[in-house]
Amino acid sequence: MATSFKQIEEKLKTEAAKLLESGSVSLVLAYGKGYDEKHPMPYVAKCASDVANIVFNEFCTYNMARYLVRYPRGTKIAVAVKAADSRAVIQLIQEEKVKREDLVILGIPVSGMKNPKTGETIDSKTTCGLYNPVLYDVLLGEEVHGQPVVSPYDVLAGYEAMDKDARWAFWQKEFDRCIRCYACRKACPMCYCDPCFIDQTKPKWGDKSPEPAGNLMYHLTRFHHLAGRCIDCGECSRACPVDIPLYLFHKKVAKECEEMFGQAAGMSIEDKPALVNFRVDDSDKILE
Amino acid sequence: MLKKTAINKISGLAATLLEAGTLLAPVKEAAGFNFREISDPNQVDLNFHNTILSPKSAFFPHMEDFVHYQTGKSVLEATPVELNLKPTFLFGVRPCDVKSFEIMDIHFSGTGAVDPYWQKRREAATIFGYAFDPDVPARVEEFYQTLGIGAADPEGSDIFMIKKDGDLLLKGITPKGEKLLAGLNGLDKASADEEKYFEDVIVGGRNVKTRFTCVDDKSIAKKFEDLFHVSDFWQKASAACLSCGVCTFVCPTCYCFDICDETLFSKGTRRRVWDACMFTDFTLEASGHNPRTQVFQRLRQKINHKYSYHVRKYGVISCVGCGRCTQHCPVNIDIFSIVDEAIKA
Amino acid sequence: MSFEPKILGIACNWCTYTGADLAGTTRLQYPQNLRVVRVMCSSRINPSFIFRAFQLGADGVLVGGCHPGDCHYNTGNLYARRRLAVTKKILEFSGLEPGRFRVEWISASEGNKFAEVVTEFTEQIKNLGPQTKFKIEQ
Amino acid sequence: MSRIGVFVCHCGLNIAKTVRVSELAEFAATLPDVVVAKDYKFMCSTPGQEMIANDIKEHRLDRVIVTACSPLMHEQTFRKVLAASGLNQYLLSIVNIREQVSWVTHDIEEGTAKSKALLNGAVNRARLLAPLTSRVIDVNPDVMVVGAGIAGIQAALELANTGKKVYLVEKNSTIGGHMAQFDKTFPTLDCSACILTPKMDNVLQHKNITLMTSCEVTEVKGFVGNFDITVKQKARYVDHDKCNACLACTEKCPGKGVSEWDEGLVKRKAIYIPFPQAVPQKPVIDRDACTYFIKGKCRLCEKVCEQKAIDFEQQDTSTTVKVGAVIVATGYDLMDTKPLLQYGYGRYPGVYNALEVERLFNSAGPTGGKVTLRDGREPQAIAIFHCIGSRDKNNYEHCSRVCCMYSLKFAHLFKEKTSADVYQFYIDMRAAGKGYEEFYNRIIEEDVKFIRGKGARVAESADEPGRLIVEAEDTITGKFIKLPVDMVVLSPAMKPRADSKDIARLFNLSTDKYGFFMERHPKLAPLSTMSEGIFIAGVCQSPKDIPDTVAQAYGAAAEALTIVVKDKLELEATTAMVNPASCCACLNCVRVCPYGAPFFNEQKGVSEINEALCKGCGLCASVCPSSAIIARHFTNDQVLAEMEGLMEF
Repeated sequence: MATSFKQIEEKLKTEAAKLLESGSVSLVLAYGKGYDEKHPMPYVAKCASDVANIVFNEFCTYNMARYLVRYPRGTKIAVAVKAADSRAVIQLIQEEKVKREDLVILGIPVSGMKNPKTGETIDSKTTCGLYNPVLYDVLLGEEVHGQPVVSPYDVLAGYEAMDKDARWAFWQKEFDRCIRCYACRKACPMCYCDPCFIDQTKPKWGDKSPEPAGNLMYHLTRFHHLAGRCIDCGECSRACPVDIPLYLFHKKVAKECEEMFGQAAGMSIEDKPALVNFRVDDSDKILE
Repeated sequence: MLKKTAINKISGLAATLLEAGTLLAPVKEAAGFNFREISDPNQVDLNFHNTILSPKSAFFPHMEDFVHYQTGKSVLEATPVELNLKPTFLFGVRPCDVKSFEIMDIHFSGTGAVDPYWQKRREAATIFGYAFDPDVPARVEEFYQTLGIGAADPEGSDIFMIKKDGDLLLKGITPKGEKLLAGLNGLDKASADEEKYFEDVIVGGRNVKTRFTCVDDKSIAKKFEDLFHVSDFWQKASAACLSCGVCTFVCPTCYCFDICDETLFSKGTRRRVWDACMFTDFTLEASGHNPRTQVFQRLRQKINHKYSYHVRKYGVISCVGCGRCTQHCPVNIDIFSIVDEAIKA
Repeated sequence: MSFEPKILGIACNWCTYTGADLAGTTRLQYPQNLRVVRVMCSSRINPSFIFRAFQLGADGVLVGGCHPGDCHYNTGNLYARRRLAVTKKILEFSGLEPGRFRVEWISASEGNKFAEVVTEFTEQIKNLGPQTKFKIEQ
Repeated sequence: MSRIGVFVCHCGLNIAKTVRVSELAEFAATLPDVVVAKDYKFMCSTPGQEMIANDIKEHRLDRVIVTACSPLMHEQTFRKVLAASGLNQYLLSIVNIREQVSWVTHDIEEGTAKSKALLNGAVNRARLLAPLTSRVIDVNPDVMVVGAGIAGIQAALELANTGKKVYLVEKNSTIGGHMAQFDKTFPTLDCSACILTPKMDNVLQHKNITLMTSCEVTEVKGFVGNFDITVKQKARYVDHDKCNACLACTEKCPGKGVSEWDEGLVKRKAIYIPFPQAVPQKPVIDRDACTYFIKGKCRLCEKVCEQKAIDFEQQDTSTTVKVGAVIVATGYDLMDTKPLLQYGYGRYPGVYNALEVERLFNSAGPTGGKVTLRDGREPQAIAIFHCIGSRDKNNYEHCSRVCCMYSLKFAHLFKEKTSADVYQFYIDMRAAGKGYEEFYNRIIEEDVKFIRGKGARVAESADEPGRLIVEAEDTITGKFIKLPVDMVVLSPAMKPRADSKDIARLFNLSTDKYGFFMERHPKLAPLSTMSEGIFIAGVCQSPKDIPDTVAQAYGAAAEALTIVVKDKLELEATTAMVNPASCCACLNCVRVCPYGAPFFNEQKGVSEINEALCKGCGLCASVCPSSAIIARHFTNDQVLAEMEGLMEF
């Protein structure tokens, strides 16, 4: 029997209070009240009295790992993570953006989260689909038994089967809508570059204006920068105000990387990010 | 004179307008509704609450080309872009958005420095305002009423439209609107009952409830002035902020832009593109110095600009309560909740 | 007039560029559609170079590096292999014709291989026709 | 705005035959920023060079493009022209229209069109070229040699003989390495000690060699020409400055340790010298075997030492040595054959490994040079197994190269010293070396039995206790063989030292999958490594015999000399640098660099690049997601601009 949202919220509050009172962390990254029930917000609790504001419900989709890099190196942080979020934490540890010993990972085993914008249930179609955190110090509930039967890559089948011209037309239509608000990269826990390559003027990689060419350059390069690093939390797509299904492309790249390099992003802190690594016996077939 | 047409025959009206010029109207897209230039009258769809992007792009497009040039050639050989506009009909604009044009006018033409692109587009346009559906309550994100804007205020529109069951009632508000309306074929004359309904909706629109109670502009401005250095307040308010540009780009009153040169194969275009004060590089100076490196500084700037500086400088809040920023914020930051906090602080 | 594609080559200084020189020194003939950018190592190739090349109107892009294990910089091409493989997958999923991007390991002694690859690749691009998807129309 | 000069070379008819050179020059003149464009018969000739030099002055050129042959031919020539004209040499761009245009087409239309595109790309790139300066650094003239086996000894002696100061670091208490353990050397069968010990003595006596035994390198800082290397001197508990090598202590010592030199076949004292000819010939105390260290009392050695050289309080100490170059010659270990259960090594007393057998033959060895089994019997039948763990995909894929020959040597010595039947079980007989085939033929004639088949199994004989049964397939007859013997000799794979990965990390060397150090180029730079100023010699690079090892030692010494013979060293100018304003501290550069040039500056929170280590490959620039790394001379801007130029026409 899965732990209820309310129970998780209570446990989250208890743990947060304990950690903040003991001084073992200086902040807890969790969820707080928004302007209504259906719209909770990322929340940073900094003292025991903040804990009362913590909430957890099915709309708490945000990947709190996104906020880890905002604080100076060495800050002791407790972070509430769901399955994919924990993978982001692992990936950030791999990339040495945060240190394992500076973190208290509060794992949330959960299924049936809902997109606050659309109310749709979030599953392996738009995320990695895991229920239980991969890495945690405290698990705020019982593990959800039975992983999803559907692979997170099943959703790709239709797009992979498309004729290349149809696929091009599909993506053109999607990217054309892009307004370059950069919510995707800003919501992404792995996009911590400042400045982003696309903001550079020297070199100027692509046009700043929201035109097909610049949009294509921005998105394709971003997919490459996230190759082997994207942990498939789906935040980019949920953040997008014009509903570009970025998760599809990220999933495709993640799938290819997994097949080529035998390693999924954010599954083990021992791994090295796949694209800054190699094996002497990597096959040339991957280039075909 | 009040006229009417059946909403399911709206494509007829659209076709008429399309013949007379350029028509910009709500169109249903993957993510929701947006104002787009209409090529097929059937695209027009009034079955919307409000659009994702505000209609500001009708006058202040996301990209505006200024000059075409060739690299390596003299400046004198560059060709400025001239706007040759047909009459433009901006169709189905909600009252709060109509109000935004008035605020934007301050910046693009009201302070003496006239932006010719804005001006020309504005002059070419006839605005068809469209009351929020009186049968549908305001969305939780909306707070136009808080700022003194009614759900059916016709001011600022050339022609104002109200939905009544299956019909659309249209009334000329300005002489320009009246003249256009009189010349439009295919519209029926409305009944006296409908005339009364029209007026009732306008009055009723002023009583629509939104989340917050109305507060005086000046005292909000003062409050923010006092809060400027209370960084705790801003740190808290911005703790969740991702610093993306969604709120800015959907906002009807954000007018910041960047001017960039896009060149390829020695052909170049100097172009105006929307910018957002929430972007890290918005204030990046050529020296490399950036006065606003922190998220809280940027959010503080945004809110102060709208609710404090703007009031002090131009006497009006630069916000119309359309609620788009709240609705589309990836992390549900609610701008007026922050204002509310400030008032209580 | 028949279609004469524009092909961008990016070659590492130590192997493929030198191999291309050898093809010249031995007077091997191959089509003139390829224009080569010299970089020091195939690992220098930023994936965005490839995207940009197609946007600039390249009908095909050919990357040449040392054979794995023979990199002048020891391991550069081993990184390049992974990075370019991902680049290729991205191009393909975006809808670009798979045959337009190729990576070949050509050593400094393989002038004939260079000429063969260029000949064959040019032929392949001719068959694919002009690349219109990425190309920015002016 | 740049002022670009374009110089188009005809190269006689080499270019002019298939490229319309004057048309190319005219085309160049139409391109933005090109202020002068000329064509000339031979641009590399003296008049050609003078023309460029004059135009640089006359037209105040700040960029020069030479449209001619491959940059690999004449880039240096034209760089010198620029430098002599007061222009930074990196403001030159070469367009290769000979090797890559005129020589590969017969069609003048095609040739001219392609040349225009290439030239346009070069003009685009030239505008963005930046002047670069090489950094010049002082060079420390001293050299460190790590490992004092035959390779290290030879390299140290060579360098010392040229007058260079050498620090020879050895982790054991004596130098000599494996060669000191051998009895005879193949194929000449001369006595190993006879040829090695004079060299060991030379090392000790040489005024230019600082011998550092019982020492280990713990930290390497700096870069070519200027290494700061920290060396840990392990406590010996004997003050070697006071000790006069009377060795009275070793006689009295009651402690018992395992003799490494005798491969553990016998015991030695706790205070000991490894073998009689050890260098330095001064004892050390084995802490793990010393009665005092174990039980807290004894100190007999201290009592007998007239020099008062025993010092139980001695601690490990560290010193830092500054050198300009390093030779790593750390040698090898034999594979541990215990895990290969089928051969019974460690279980059956009759199974020996090759080094143990070397000691059995040696007159200074545990048996005084007599071949007897552990139970004192003389073996009647001996099987020698080749390729144990070598040429074996489950263990080490490589051939260990020396086993065939030393196995033949063993056979000869067995024949000489016993009346046993000797069987060789081999996969292939590899005798590639001067005199090796002849040696093989000689052994064949000595009534040694050769069975072409890998030794598969060793088992105890059920019938005759103490005897062993060896099993193999004779691949010539296809028969399965079972043979009773008394002794089995395993020739195990040579593998890198157990700590080779640590050494690699210290000196930033790369290793192959087993841990052998990687040379910079397998053919053309076999002794250099990817770390400038660090060289390798001997088996630490790959298995090899003594002649090859010694040859490498000479070579490595010469390589090291090429660095330390100079006072100053010019570093690459086309290095990478980090723009700290754009660095997002992802550390990708730190992770990928084969040379360890980028490092993370914790204080500033950004990566930085040690330009002395950078080779300019540009890998870091391409893995830098925020384009913070500038690969000088191949910057993102420059490459993008060139590409745009190439695709324009």
